Amino acid sequence: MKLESGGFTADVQLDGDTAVIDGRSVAFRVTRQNGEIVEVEIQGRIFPVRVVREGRRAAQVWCAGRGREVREASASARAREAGGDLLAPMPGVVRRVDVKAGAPVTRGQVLMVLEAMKMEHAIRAPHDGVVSKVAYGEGDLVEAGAPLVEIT
Amino acid sequence: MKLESGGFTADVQLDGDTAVIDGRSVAFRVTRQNGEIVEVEIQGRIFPVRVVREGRRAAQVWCAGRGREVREASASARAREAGGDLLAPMPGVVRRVDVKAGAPVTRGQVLMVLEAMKMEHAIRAPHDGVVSKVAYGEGDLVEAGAPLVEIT
Amino acid sequence: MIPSLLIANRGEIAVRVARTAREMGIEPVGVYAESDADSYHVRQMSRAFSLGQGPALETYLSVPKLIEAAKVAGVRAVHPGYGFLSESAAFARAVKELGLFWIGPPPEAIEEMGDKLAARRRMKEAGIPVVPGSDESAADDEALARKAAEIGVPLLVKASAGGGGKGMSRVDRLEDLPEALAEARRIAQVAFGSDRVYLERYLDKPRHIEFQVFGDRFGSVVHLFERECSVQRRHQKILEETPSAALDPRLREAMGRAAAEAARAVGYVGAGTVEFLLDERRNFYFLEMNTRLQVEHPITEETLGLDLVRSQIQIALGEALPAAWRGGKLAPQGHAIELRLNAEDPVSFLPRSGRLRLFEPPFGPGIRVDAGVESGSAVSVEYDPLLAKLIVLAPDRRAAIERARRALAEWVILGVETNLPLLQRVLESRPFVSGRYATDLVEQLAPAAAEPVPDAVWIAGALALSAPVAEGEIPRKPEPWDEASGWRAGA
Amino acid sequence: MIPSLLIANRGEIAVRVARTAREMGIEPVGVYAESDADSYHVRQMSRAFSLGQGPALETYLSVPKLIEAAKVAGVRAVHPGYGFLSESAAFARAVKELGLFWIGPPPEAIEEMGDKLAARRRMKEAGIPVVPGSDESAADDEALARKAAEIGVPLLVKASAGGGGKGMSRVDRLEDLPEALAEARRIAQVAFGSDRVYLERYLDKPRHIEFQVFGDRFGSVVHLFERECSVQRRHQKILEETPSAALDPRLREAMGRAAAEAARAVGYVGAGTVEFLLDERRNFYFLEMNTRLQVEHPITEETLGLDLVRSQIQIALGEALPAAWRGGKLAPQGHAIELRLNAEDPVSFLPRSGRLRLFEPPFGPGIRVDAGVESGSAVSVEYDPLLAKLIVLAPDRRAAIERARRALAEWVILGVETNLPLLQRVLESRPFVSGRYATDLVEQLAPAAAEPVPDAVWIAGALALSAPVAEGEIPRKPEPWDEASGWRAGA
Repeated sequence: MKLESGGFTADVQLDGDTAVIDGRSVAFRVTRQNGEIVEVEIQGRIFPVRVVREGRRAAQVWCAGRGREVREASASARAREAGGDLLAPMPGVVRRVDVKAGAPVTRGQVLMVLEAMKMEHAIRAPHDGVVSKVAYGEGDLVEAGAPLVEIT
Repeated sequence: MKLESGGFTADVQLDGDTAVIDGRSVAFRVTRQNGEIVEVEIQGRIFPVRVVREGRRAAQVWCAGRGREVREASASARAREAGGDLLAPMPGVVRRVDVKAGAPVTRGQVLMVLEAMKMEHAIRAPHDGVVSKVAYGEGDLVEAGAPLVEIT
Repeated sequence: MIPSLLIANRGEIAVRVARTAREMGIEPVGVYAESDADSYHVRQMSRAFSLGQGPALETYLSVPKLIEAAKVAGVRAVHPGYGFLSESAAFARAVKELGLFWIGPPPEAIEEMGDKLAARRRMKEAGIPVVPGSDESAADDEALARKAAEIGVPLLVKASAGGGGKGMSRVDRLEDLPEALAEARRIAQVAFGSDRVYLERYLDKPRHIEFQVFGDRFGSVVHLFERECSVQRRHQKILEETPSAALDPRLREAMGRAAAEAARAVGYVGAGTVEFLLDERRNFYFLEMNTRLQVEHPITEETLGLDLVRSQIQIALGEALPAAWRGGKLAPQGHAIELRLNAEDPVSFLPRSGRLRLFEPPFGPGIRVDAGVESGSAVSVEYDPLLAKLIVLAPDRRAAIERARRALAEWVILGVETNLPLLQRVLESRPFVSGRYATDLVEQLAPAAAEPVPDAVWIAGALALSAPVAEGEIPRKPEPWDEASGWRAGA
Repeated sequence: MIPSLLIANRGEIAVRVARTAREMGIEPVGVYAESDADSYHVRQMSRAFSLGQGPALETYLSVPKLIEAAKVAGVRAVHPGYGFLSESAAFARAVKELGLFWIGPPPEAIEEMGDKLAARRRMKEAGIPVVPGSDESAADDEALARKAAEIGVPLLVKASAGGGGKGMSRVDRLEDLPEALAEARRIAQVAFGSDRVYLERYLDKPRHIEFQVFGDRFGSVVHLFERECSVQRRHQKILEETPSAALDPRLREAMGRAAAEAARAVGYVGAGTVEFLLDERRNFYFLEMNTRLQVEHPITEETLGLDLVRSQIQIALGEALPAAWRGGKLAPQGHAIELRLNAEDPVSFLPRSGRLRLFEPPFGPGIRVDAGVESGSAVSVEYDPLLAKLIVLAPDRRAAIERARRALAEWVILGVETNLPLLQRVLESRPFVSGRYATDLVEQLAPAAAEPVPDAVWIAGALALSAPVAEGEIPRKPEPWDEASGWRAGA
């Protein structure tokens, strides 16, 4: 199974009691309490954790003051991940669209402006390229994480 | 269904949206949040509550700084309730048994001494009567709530 | 004492005011927008009234609806919290006209300080230094452009009716002024109902230091020492501390005196805050006065051992300032820091929404948490992103920083992204630890250090879910996963 | 600073010490009996070592096992908490012989004060008043009986090696003495390993007032003001407050001086507590000295803005007392109350066990919670019933009481019965509110007032479970149960 979270993706297999991650065996112990995972021990270091399930294919994991979602990587998820800055960073309304499909763009150029709660946020090109798709028009409502523009 | 808790027992029936308690209709609203009961409103007064299930026939209910177990009254439970002071008040070891079946006892007389964690607790007769049963002997382990002595 | 109090707000401040009300034997009565009906603050009230459907403008910002709620509830007083209508003279007047106690300053003082341009003039007249900038004579874009040339860049465009950094923007080149003015006017119109703006010289790396003030009906005005508010992101505070490392006793006294003077100049009654900028040469300038309780009021409460909401209510009901305050007997004890936990991306500061799956705040010595949410709460982008405030108190600044770090590390939050990692980075940063920092601290922060948690921890946590333990079964022992070699996933 | 510290304890105090250790950058290392492997305190440590199976005597009270854990863990210091081995000179010596820092007083001071009979003699010699009673010359039952006749009844039998009320009993008739002696000796032998007992005159309605003291290696000893500990059930404290309403500045100074003198007499270093009884004519008597951190130390921390565990560690490592302490500059601010939440029947005081289904402590201004449990924790009768301590701080005594009431009302505890209703009754009682109360307060409490919650609430809460909402479905509206008539079930 391929897992992904924030900065990394890893191939993970459970082989009996051993976890093989990206082809390497990993030594860790998991301590449960009342059926809930409360500690992970790796190389003798103990990390208190909290875990809650998020749907069927993901979990939210807390450790040392931060939370992360760890999910099964699907092809579509990986594709969206690659889109990077072009996902809607927040739910909001499209205030302005500055580019059309086929337009060449340079890194940093404003492609679209989103507004939510009186805050505006410019969607900028993460790299040079050509716009292959503009998914929303002015006045459209978008959900957080929705792909807005595709650049190839 | 007969419910009991602490000081009271009540006959409760759900008739559609109306609860009939001891033959009287009761006006209350229940507010839920994330599927959990969080408020009960009675006669315009709002009581914040928390409820957790305790097995299949009981619930623990918190309100205004105290918790109570509310359970379906069964015949045996009612019988135990009637036993009053003669239930073990804590898990422990029987240190001493002072009476035998058939012995007449007077209110306040010590029947048995329990010990737990260096604390001793005398089990006393709640009323005058005759001992009909002594359920444990010296050195026996008892659970909290176990009937120790019966007096008729 | 009054029997009940309407709290015309939501979130952590509504809960905080309700707590003090309960302690005083006053029934806290709440309000809520329908989309907020399930919110934590609603359940902290004895009763709560719906303000109907709609955005804030039609609910928490609707004077008629709140007045109606106050009437129906039969309360004797209204506390506005901060934000929303807390600095609305119209709301204050409507409450007073209903014969209720308004837990806030006189409407006239709100108006005088609410118009930032008028306030600047008033302060100048009272002999209090203000940041050089435009005055009421420069109203249209043309006049402002002339004034801008005179002030020089960089400069700030600010909403005259605004506050809290909303609608403020920096202009680095004079040719950008027209666009900045247009943008500021648009935001100001939406947020404050007025498009008047003004200009101020942009001070390089100022410190943002404010003084808590309190006045009573008998003409007494005192200050309750300072709060250092220079840790900001996008002109909004995320961490405050007291005392400020930038002040010595002499400067503290001079600024405190100016703060009390500013409040006195407008006949101030109740709790207010006078904000100053302090430049690198230790000149201070009046910035604005907030005529309400401040988000960061708890750090003052902690070092002085006070309950400012209790004092607000007492003074609104006609009591005099306590003799100890007037006698200059107050002495702050220890060091307090407040950290604002926002539902937002810790890097881009964009608001985040979702449902808090777990929300377990820290506990123990020197820890206070004022939260507006709990496990299970829904967080929307409709309102301010502030979820909760952590306030730490310790014997000295260093211990307070260490305590804050410990507390943040304990805080379990799952389900909604927060700025907690940013707060951690601030607490670890050299400028903050040294005490020598200014409002540019957050921009200057070094990028996050290498993740201290091996990726394998995250994977292990998630994996373990795929082998769930049967309900009721409680394994007492760690489960060894038998190979014992180290591993760190590539990023 | 030392890199790591073994915390030879469990429950709330282990967690509390771990928090300060973390703040100081010291790794907290824990221990646990196997039956405690799932306990909350274990997870608050960086690492934790098993002390094996068995009762406290074979685990938390086993010097060899704890010394072994300290060796294996490679710690540089040991903090004993309170209870268990905190007043064991043998343990202190073993720790020191290992070359580790002992976060406690010198073993000699522990011994001198641990033997209550010797301590009484020592205090008499130092000119500090002690409660009239038997001395070391009366050892056997016969000599004690003669002495008892001399002292008169009522009198108290106490364990010479004891403390905290364990093994103490009151004798009202001289003919009951033999049985009381036998019982006290038996309990003392089990609890303290010595059956030596002594007699003390029973003071009628005394107040129990203690002073926090601190000494350093350089011979300085100071007191950190008093704690009023008269609210007791079965000779064990359940609520403490500071300042005490019974002291005026003059009496406070006299008792504080005596407390520091008592500590000085035994060459005290570190944190200790000198307990006094105060009779109705305001005479005070040395009762005993606890040579460790006290359960109720947080109220001193709150009013003085200190971290006593941090100070303990600093002093054990060789630092001097802070100059401000020695200069008499400390001034308590506000009023603090601690309430002990015990897993016990609120009327019979018998211990309760079970699993905490919900445990959600209160939050907000002036609230500190030091807990040793969380939701899901198992509570056994094997150990002390203390689950958590609530500490409130407010500007004055009245506000502190109101704050404590508010906090108790917020506290959600389900699954294990606690003394919370008893604490509520204390806070509502007239003697407590007036400040004029003594150690008989709890016995004299009026029976609980009529239940403020209608029985229908409990039934409604439980009934609603029988119509569960489908998972994920979140009804936004109250569900009306259509008849609208009042109802109150007969009790």
